[in-house]
Amino acid sequence: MTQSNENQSSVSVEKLKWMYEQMVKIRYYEDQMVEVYTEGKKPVFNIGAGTVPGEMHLSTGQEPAAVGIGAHLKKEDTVTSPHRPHHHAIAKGVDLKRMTAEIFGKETGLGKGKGGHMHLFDPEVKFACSGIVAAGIPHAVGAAMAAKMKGKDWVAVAFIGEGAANAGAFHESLNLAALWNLPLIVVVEDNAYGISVPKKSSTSVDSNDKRADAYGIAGAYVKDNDPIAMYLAAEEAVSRARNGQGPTIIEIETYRYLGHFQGDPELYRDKAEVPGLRELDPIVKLKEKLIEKSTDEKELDEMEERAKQEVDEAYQFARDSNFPAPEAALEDVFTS
Amino acid sequence: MTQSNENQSSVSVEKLKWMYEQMVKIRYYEDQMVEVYTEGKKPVFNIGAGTVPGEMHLSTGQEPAAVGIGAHLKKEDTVTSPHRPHHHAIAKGVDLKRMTAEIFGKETGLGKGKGGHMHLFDPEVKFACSGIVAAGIPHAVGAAMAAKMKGKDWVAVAFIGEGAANAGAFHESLNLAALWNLPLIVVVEDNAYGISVPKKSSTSVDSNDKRADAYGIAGAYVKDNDPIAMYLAAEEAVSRARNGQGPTIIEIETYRYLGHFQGDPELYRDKAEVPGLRELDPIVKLKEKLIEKSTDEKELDEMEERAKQEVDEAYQFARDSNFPAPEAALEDVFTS
Amino acid sequence: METAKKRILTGNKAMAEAIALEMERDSNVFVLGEDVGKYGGIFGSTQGLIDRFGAERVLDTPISETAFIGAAIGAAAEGMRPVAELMFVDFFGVCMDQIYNHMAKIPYMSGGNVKLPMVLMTAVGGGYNDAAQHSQTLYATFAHLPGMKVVAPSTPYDLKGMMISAIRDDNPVVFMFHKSLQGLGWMDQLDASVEHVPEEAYTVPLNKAKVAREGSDVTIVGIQMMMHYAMEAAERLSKEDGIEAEVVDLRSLAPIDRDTIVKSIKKTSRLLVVDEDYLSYGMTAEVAAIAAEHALDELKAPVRRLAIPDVPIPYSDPLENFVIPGPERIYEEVKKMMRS
Amino acid sequence: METAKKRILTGNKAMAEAIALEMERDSNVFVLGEDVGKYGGIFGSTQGLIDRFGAERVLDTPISETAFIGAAIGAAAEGMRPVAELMFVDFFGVCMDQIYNHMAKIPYMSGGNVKLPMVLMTAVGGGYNDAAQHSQTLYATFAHLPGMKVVAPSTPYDLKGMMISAIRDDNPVVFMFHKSLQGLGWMDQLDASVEHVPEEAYTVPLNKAKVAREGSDVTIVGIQMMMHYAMEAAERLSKEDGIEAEVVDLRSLAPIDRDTIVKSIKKTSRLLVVDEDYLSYGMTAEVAAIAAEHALDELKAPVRRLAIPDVPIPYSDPLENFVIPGPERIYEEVKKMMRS
Ligand SMILES: Cc1ncc(C[n+]2csc(CCOP(=O)(O)OP(=O)(O)O)c2C)c(N)n1
Ligand SMILES: Cc1ncc(C[n+]2csc(CCOP(=O)(O)OP(=O)(O)O)c2C)c(N)n1
Ligand SMILES: [Mg+2]
Ligand SMILES: [Mg+2]
Repeated sequence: MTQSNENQSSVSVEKLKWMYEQMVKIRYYEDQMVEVYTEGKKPVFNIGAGTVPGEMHLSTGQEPAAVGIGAHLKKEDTVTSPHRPHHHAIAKGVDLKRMTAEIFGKETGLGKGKGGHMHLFDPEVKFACSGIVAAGIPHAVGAAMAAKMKGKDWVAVAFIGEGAANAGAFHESLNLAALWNLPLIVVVEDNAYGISVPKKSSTSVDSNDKRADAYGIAGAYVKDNDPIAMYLAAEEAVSRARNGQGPTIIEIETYRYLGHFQGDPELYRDKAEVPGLRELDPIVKLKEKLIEKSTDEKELDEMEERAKQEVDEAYQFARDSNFPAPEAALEDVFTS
Repeated sequence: MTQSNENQSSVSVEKLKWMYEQMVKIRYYEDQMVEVYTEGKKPVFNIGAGTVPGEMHLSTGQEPAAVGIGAHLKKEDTVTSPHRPHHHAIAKGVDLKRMTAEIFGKETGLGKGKGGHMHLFDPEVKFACSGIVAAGIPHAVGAAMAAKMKGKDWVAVAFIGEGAANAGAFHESLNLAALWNLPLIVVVEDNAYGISVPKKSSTSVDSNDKRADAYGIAGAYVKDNDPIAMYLAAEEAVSRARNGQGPTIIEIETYRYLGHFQGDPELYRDKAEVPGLRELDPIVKLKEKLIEKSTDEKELDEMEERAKQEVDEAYQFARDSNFPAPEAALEDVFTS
Repeated sequence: METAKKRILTGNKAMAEAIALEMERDSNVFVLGEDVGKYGGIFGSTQGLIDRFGAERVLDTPISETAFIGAAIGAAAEGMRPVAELMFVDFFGVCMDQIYNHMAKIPYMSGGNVKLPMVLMTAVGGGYNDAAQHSQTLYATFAHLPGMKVVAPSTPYDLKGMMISAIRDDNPVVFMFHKSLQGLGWMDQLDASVEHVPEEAYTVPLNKAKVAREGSDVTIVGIQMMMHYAMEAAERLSKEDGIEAEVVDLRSLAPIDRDTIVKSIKKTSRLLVVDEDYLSYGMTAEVAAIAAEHALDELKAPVRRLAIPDVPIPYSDPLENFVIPGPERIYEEVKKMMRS
Repeated sequence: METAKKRILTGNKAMAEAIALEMERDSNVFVLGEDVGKYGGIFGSTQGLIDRFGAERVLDTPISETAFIGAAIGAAAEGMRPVAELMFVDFFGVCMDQIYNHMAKIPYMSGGNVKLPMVLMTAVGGGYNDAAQHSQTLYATFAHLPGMKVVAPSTPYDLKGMMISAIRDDNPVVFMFHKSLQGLGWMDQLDASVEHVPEEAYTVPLNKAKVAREGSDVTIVGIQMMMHYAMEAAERLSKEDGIEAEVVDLRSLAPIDRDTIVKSIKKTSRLLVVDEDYLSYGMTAEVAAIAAEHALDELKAPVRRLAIPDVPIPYSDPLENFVIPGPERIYEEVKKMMRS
């Protein structure tokens, strides 16, 4: 089912503001990362060089999925995320300093520099991500199981890309979660591509919410990268999950402004595509909506400032931190 | 969609006879196997002892699925089958002597004794099976791809149990086949159990034809273990595939008269269940139908005799054949 | 020892007893896998558990190894202590990503901040004509990949003690049990598969090999069935040839107990490694390499290795017997070695 | 040799050229995998192929490795000759069942009646901070399991010649190419990743190691990056210390070329094995075991092994550098060895 515009006005301004601030923070975080990532990679791009080496998958443009659902989650709820995790992490309240330090490979990082950008784990807010497509879904199933076994109303959200919905793990996990009636929500971010492969070349149905019937569960579709529609779809899904009514698949149409990873030549898509998408920017739209709802522009400015400052501090923290000692590589394989 | 009784009369008597003879052959083959399998396993059952050691999964009661579709297949069509393969093999026209010799571990076997009952390969009629649940589906996808690439109207049929429909390979294969519009048919034999686990404890939907929508393909459901309904569903599916109209999922409600494997204590099901199922026997019913259609009973007797004789000869061939030389174990890893 | 005090248990009952004790002790422990409920595990590893602990703690799963092993990971991250069963180790390929990229790596990638206290138990081994997809041990496949403890106990006593250790361990443990050592009524009845097992909970370390037989002339390193076959061969060598073989039961594949291996080689100066896994890049290679690194000067004869000769496991009896080492072959190898 | 005749190709172009030549030669050859079409393979292995051969023969797949590798198996059984790409070897766990229980075993289980002429190509290696799930080589994981030829060429010349051999081979071949040796514009630019490659089709055998540098004092066995690092170390040893190392480029992991290894050890009496895979149960173990079996008496010093020290590959630069052996460490190991 597609969220109609009628319900949109039911969302409180407080929630809209929260989403706005998070979106700004995510956007600014990723914008900074674009810059930082190129440090040390000029004049010749070299993936293994610079301040932040390795692959870098940014979520610029995909903020609505993360904040629309994040607005309904508490600390005890679990989020698993794939290779493109920053927006989910930020919306879940992951420690931004330690997250950034991890991406910088510093010893103060979430994983003491062992994990990196695709492997951010913050057990404090129950966030995890992974570089293997679709692999986080079963982990969310397990978190949902644990919640049920412990008699808690906690939910688990697995974020995946539309490409991941064709992996076996998707099917197995949803069948299991449906069967055991678990508080699981799978959010499919349809950003139109899996690396270079367009959705129509990877997916035999229009949208993955249509696959919900294959498990006898609920499905919802959010179009136009709309954070408010996402908020509403998530609201239903989360309350369904908390109330023991089982899993939901939500697919959201979203936009990938950047390449699959930084350095992607993007020869597979039209040069005009991204500028077109950027004109539909969800942050701009939400700001307009907030102003429409007579939010003080100054307040918005303050929110933006606060968000940016938090991000700036996180980057500074990362820069200021030390690299781990080389021999630390031998630690943490096993706990004792 | 479920096959209605109206179309049933459209099936030619010749086809009904073919199916009847095959079903008799399969039933008799499996009945003999029950006996042979216990040879050397008395007084104490020992899985590794006797004429035919190792696991043994028999298809007694599940004949309709195999013959209903087999009636539409030609030599060039591919069939992949799982750990319970005899009925599919027989209906596909696998060399019965060499198949039996393989099960006996003899050098005249299809695989020179290397494969065994779960690993029967007859490239002459394009039959293969496997002991890994759901793993044959992708192979059928590949055969279907090859047919398409070669410009042939050949189809590929993957038989699986209802338990296998919850494996990732099911989902990945159907999405791929749908996407590439391949001549694939997946037949789900719902015999109510995956080993000891009843369908309702493994599957989040009533029947797997309902999962067809998740791939935008056709689905059909055959109830009551009815070979004629299966024939009709298969007819549609095969013609769809041959005409470039893509894959189909057919689920058939079928009956497993025996344990999951021979030696299964079957403590997980009611003792009365199997006798009840046996009263609905599809072979008996088809015989009645043929007599109804004024088939000469003598002709039916002859068919039965012929089928049994073929089976007896196959077993005799297997018995008379030699075991491979031990050192032959080192051959056939690579072809040169 | 008084016979009256003996509790003769089969391997599978020793395992199930260990799990039951831990389920009683810690409500976070639960079991999931295919046919672990009413069926009690195809190889009896969970026998009786559902009756005692109910379907909420002993969960039959769909045939979805990626989902349920992945779910065990997710639950372990939340502080549960799942014991997941992969019915046959041969099926690892449908779920190895969860096992290896996640179960084994998350603790490390998180810098130790996420613990995964879970056991992945799985049946290994051939010898009963179950053919290429149901007869492997894959010892080295698991032991090669860091981040998991990988154990393979050879006796009911160790099955119980190491299962208890595995469940209590805060790290992921792959627990391989050998089908033939479960003492099941429908397989070969081996003496080695039954023995006295104490009633109470006890632990056996997950990182120590055991000298199963002392000897002075040659060291034979093996695990599970090959260790038992080595014992048989050793008895015959002693009786018929006056050769005293020292038999090392590796028990733990990862971490491997280098010290015990090296100590034994230094004592005997000869090494034969026997394995029910494939030869190349297998356990025999690792143990031989340890010898070449740490006991080279003590070796009086070239190291010998006996294992599945790099072929899939064939179905037919004469073929399978040819590829899986047995006591005879071990005996012969030692005799050849003593000559050189 | 005239410079004018040189065709300097990067590793990836050499590979893509090999595939193109075979696609031209045999209409049964086709390519499938993720991003092998317009993108040309994430590591350039299929660059330009879609433009020449079209989307019917160069197929972008969904992220469904089990389905498309399984489909390649099914198509190969029908006489097609698929070249399937598993983007990173690290993803093996989502599809290892198809690779190992089917691709590798069907020919054997069918008694040789089904042939599977297919290539599974996959990118291996770390060193560019791609962390634990994208940096492995997993050489031994594949080489341990029988039924597949497993090769890992180290030079553009071999990449082309071995790819042609692999496609023409009637057996399943796992073709591992090292990311750093593809000569890609966006990675480290290594001299080793570009060289003269003849235009025409030629083959390089899939079962022969190559002595990349002759020497008399010590044998260093390596493959791909470790072979190149060994060459660097060898030059330095020669210049600074007058030590002449013989460097063996293994090239083929399975079957392994025992003869070349043993011959070299017999010549030098010292062995160092270097590997970008995990230490235990790895290639270093297999090569060391071969030495202990076949050249024990010739060894003047304990065998040494250098490999990833049984930890997942960490992300951060100092950590990754610490665990992946480099020329320095190889140099030092040899120096230590020469002292003993
Ligand atoms: C099992 C597996 N296969 C392939 C990859 C390589 N890979 C990484 S991201 C990606 C595309 C993912 O597409 P999608 O799920 O749509 O997420 P997006 O990148 O668009 O956010 C691929 C193929 C992987 N990491 N894991
Ligand atoms: C990947 C995998 N998991 C588990 C098994 C063990 N196993 C063999 S048959 C079977 C049950 C299959 O059930 P179903 O698909 O319904 O087929 P049926 O036996 O009823 O014909 C199981 C779990 C296997 N062979 N492969
Ligand atoms: Mg996408
Ligand atoms: Mg079934």
